[in-house]
Amino acid sequence: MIARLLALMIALCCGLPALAADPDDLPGLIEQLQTRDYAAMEQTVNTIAATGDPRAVAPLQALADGDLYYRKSDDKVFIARKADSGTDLLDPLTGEFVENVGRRDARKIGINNGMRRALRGALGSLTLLSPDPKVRAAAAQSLFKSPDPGAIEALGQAIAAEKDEAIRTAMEEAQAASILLSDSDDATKIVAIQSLADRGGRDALSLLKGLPDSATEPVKAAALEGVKSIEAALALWSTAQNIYYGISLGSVLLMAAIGLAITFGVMGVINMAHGEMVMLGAYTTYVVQEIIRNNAPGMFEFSLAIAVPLAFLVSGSIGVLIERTVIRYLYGRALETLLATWGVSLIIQQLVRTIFGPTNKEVGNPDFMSGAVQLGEMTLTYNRIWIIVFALVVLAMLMLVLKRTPLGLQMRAVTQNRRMAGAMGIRTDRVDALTFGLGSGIAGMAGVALSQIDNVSPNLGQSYIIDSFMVVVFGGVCNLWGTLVGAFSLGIANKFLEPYAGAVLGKILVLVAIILFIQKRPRGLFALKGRAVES
Amino acid sequence: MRGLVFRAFDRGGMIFLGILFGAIMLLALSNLVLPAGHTLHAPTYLVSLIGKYLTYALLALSVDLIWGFCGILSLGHGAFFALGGYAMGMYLMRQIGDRGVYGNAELPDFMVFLNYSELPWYWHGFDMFWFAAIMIIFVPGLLAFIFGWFAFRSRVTGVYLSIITQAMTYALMLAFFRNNMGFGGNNGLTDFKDLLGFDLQNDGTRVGLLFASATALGLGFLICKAVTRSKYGKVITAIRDAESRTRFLGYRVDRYKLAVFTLSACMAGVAGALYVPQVGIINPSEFTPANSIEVVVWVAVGGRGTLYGAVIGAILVNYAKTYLTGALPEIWLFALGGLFVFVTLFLPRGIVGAINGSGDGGPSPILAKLRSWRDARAMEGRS
Amino acid sequence: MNASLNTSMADSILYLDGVNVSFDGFRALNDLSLVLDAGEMRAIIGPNGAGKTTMMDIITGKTRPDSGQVVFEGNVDLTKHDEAAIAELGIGRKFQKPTVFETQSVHDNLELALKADRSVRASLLWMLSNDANRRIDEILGITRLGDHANEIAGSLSHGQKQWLEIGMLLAQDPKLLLVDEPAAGMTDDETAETARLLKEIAESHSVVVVEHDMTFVRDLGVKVTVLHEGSVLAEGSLDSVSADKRVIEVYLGR
Amino acid sequence: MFGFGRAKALAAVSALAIGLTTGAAQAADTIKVGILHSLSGTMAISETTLKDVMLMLIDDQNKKGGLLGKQLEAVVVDPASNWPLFAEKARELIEVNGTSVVFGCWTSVSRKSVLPVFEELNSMLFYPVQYEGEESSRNVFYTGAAPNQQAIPAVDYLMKTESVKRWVLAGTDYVYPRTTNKILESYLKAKGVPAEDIMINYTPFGHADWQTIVADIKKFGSAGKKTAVVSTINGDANVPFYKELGNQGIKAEDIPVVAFSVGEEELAGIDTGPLVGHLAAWNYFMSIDTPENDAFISKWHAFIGNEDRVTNDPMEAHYIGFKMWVQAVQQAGTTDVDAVRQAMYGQKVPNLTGGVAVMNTNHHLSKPVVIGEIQDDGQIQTVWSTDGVVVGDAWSDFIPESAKLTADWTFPWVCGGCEKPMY
Repeated sequence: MIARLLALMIALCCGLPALAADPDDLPGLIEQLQTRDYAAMEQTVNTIAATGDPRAVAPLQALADGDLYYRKSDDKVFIARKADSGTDLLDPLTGEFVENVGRRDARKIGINNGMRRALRGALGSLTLLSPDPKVRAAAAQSLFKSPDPGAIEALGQAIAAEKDEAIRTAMEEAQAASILLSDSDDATKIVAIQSLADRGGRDALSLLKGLPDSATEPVKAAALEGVKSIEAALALWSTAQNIYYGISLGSVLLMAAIGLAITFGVMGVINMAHGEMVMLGAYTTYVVQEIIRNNAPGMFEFSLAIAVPLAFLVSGSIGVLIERTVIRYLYGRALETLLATWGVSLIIQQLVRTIFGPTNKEVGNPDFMSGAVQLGEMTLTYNRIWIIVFALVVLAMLMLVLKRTPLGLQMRAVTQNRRMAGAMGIRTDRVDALTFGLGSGIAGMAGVALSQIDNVSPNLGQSYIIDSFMVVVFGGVCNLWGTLVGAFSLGIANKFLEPYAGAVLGKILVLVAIILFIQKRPRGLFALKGRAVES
Repeated sequence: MRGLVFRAFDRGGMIFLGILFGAIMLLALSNLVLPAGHTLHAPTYLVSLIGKYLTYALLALSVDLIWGFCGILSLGHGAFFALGGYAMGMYLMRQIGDRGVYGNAELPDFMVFLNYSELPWYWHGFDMFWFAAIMIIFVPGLLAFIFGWFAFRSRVTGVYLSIITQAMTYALMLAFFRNNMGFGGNNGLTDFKDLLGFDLQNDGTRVGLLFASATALGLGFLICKAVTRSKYGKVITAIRDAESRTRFLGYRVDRYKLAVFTLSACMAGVAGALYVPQVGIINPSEFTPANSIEVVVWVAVGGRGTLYGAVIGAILVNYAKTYLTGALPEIWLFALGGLFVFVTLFLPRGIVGAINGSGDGGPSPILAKLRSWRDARAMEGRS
Repeated sequence: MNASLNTSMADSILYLDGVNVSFDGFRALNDLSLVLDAGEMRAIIGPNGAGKTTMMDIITGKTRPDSGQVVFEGNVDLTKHDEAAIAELGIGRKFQKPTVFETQSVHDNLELALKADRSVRASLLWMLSNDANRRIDEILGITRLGDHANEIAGSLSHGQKQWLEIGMLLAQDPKLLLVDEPAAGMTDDETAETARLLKEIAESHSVVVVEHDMTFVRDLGVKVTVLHEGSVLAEGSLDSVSADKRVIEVYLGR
Repeated sequence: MFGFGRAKALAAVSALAIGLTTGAAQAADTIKVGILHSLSGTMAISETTLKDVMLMLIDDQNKKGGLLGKQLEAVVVDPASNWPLFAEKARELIEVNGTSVVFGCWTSVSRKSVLPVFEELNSMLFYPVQYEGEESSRNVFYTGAAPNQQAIPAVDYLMKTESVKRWVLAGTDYVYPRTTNKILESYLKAKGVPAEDIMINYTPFGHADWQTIVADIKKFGSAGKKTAVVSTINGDANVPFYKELGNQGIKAEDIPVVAFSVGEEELAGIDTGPLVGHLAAWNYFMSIDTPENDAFISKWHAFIGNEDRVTNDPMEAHYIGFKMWVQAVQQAGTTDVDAVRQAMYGQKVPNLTGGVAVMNTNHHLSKPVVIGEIQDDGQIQTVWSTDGVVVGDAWSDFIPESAKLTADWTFPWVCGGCEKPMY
């Protein structure tokens, strides 16, 4: 803000041409936005905001979104809209279609972060009285984030007119934030501080801590009190936050490991190609999204819902293929499956690299996977929440399949006593193929989830394979509950160590703990005891 | 004791040593004596390449000793190799002295750079070759001893053991990647100048290192031979085939395993130490689990349970890698991956096993494999 | 504690009292008590799941009891030792499924079993002495494997493997032999021959034989203990236990 | 049946042997250019593109009639992201294939690994990636940015334009971030930033779970002072990092992140919608509007056959390096390394971003520095650039031990790092 005032003063002194404009000439002001000089542009934006003219919202919003263009031929400013060919230019104030030009005939008006802040404030004060409550709420939020003493008055009017309790509170907080930076008297400021302290949260904390040095002692003392109370609240929340992080990391581990719990845990195949199954799932998501982007952009929200079963099928059928061509010759020779699947993993990696290229592929987050929800002082990101839910649902469904379906029954029969199962008429080779396919398919579903938080590249699987093995071994093979508990306890342990030991040492400590734990329980957390396991 | 030594020199062992040293001698002569333009002149490239293969072969031998003979599948043997390499690297770093870029006689460049004021305690002594030489064997040996002592006493076996060896090397990798560990982080140790006063960039030194590697491999081979042909060797083979039976005969399986595991780690350490001056760098990526898995693959390809099989496997796979990364850079992984699958499916006893037939009473090669599988099919179909 | 058991502890070779083991809630042994005198041969019978193999596991240190006493030669508490130590104390065991070292020769199998210093160092320096060779030849003779000495053990027939395993037990020269179903899978001739061999061994050793084959047990002609649900149901001569109502009900009758 | 197995094995062996002999045969009427970039393993993701761009440049030169009347021949090998293999492959390229020059390496460790080979065999390497400096080898030309061409201008920009007072230096734990942060820390302190306003954080390679660290950044940023993050996070770890930033709602307006290893190629894997305004400092952006750049981009799209492929800074570095080498060879009239090296000094090539790059006698380039903000289409748009070019420093002025050193490979210095001239 100081910078802005300073810019204003400099501009006044030097009599920049931008100021020569008539404040009531909105179209003229809009034309002045076409400049590379950000200080001048900011000045223009402030002038536009000061007009309070609601027509200014559209061009300013377009500028903020990067949709404000100028025509190269005459430097005239328009709102641009992507057309099938070239660009549609719309009148910035009325939004009426003017003409369609080639892609290179109009250029975007670039802005920087300073401009974005200025626009946020300007749009905030312009939309405070919008009839749409959502827009008003957003305006209050924007003004809170870009407090501006100039907006105090506008906020006052808006507060007076506001009917919605929650929005009014938000506006009052925004006003309080602005008051802190203004030259109001101490009493007003102390009231503002109290209102901010009641609001709590990191943003309020930041505002209170950032009190200008010019503030008087009583104001500073009040701010200090406020800081203390907010920090105390934050400290309480941080433990909860840590647990959440742990659970979220655990769910990622769980997701990556469930498939392995089948192929390795149940079938005893040391499946080094497991990571590649995950990777194939992620690429399936990419392909689905590409097709949707090109053919039916409106379906984007459903891309993941479409990708999940497809990924299951793709990875699952490749799993069946691998089982039929390689693994079935290797049953009972667990350590040799390691070598063969290692070879398979190299081949799949290179295959994907050859087909899709070695670079990262963009997999977008649909809206329901983007952003975060604020729970008290905890930021819970949607993608993590959904992954936790997804991991648990997949695990539950898998348990149902194993416990309640004929396939599950046959699967358990075959793993417990192959010969007996065969004698009873179960087609063991089919069951083997399906079991491996099931494990691989689940890995593919994990790939869909992981594509939302990680790189989609041919190396995706490699980064999860070791962790997955750790989870399965730690939990105890042959036991899905073990995998669940293993994943979450490793995740939480990791996240609690991280703040003290750092990310690397934390991970090392967890690995060492697993090594030591295996000494105590050589067959994992939930191992079967007794004679059955000896054979 | 005499028996132990004599056992090593059987006919197969002599042939192996003869071929090994004969070939090395020819290579050395052609590199040093023949002029550079001569058709039979071996380029220095080949000398250091073969030298590197020989250290890999020694590493493969050490894995074969525990896996092929004792049934311990270590997926973390690269860790011992790397530790030996680091011990050698530390010596080589200290040898640089004040010839580093910052001209500090005491501290290696990366330490000057990371603001170390003095040498960390564990770097002391590495300016002396004898100390480094002891550490090359001692450090991997000690780690193997401690790790094995815990693991074998608790009877962690099979897949579980494999996975925790993998965890071990993975943890070490993460640790060595940390710059604060004082081992140069990701860049590792590099820019070596000389070894025992010999310039590392000199062809003579390279041939010397080649001979050292061949000697180490030969010695390693003899030690393995002596060990596996002794009663001790029969006991570890017995452990591989029927662990609990061996225990009921009164053998302390954990001690037997611990001894062979430690010996194998020491051999891997020596291999690493010879590897480092020949490739000129040691870096934490040597600890990656993938590297260790690859060693196992060499042994499997060559033929586990036969000592020269491991050597052949290491040289063959690495040669294939050298050749393919140059000749088919875009698709060599298909070839390598395919080779692994092929060998596991059709040559379960490796190349040597396929040539020797079912020497160890193990399963037979391709045709028998297919036939038995077809028979099994037929049986199933009937029932 | 059972008073009669207590008095005989000193001169017993094997003494089990009140032994309990359970796996995941299943009680494999239930207050089992058993005494074997030095030099005695005892046959143990019982239906599947009666706890025969678990009892052997307890004696040889493979499984630790949840409670109870297991004493060897009147003074050695076996629960404090592991398999290798117990083997060195002089208890040899033959498994239900013949377990020999399949990739090694018959001769090597016996060499491995031969009573000697079991330390790592000794095994490294071990040279086959004439005495040892003679003893191996002797055992090869007893077990009728002389012609197969240099064959790979894996190539032997099932019965030959059983015999080789018994031979390995002899080579170990234990004080007490635990023999689990030595006649399983054998022809009648082989079974009779095995019974003869065991009786011969019993002359100089204490032996516990677990067997299902009643003919074989009858051939042995020794005291029989019947196990049921992890505890002793009856004890005595084969005829007397065969007449026992409870035994008939749980085992023979069905 | 054993015979069959044996025959198979022998056939495999002999196939390999034949491979060796045919590989050794080579023609001598071309000039060989080695390309030493990983095509598999973890670094393939970045390096494969550079291999392609080199093939394009060589192809282009051949269409213009080659060099010295000969055709250029690209020799591609795959060092597979394995550092010792880099050294082996470098030696193979020089000794076996007889390459006149090699373009290659991405990571510092791969360069360190091949360095002794190039020095021993007196060959020439062009290294195209921004790096930590602290090196000047007689046999390497560094066409990427040195820290003073990236980090310092970026920090200056943030201080001036965004009035940043508090700094998070977040990096992957290896030598490039360590050096850069060391230089920045000393630079910031010199500018009067107190120690408590600098937070340094290191994470392992491929770090995927950024929740805690992003939360820490938020916490550090709520101290009432404008905070910025200087990111030297490497490679794969960037995607999850930016995804987490976006989802936890760290907006560029509040806490801007400026990155030195994130270019268009890395952003291609992320939905940049939530990241608009975060910054990157390089010598090149694809979005820069110059005729040279337009021509380069169209040529690249035609060569690779995909309109969606992006161009990035290391590609420009190879472009400049290759052009310079061609000019130097033409001037020297030979591919002899010593002659070409002498001809390299002062060599000028127009940048794709405007202006002219010059090769200095310390083997580093003078290039302009541009700072850009990430746009929602994955492009980076320039918000600031230097007026002229910045001379790349081999040795940083902000590290006491290296401030003393000079790199100058011409008389009288003839040295990569000395306190006084050799002659």
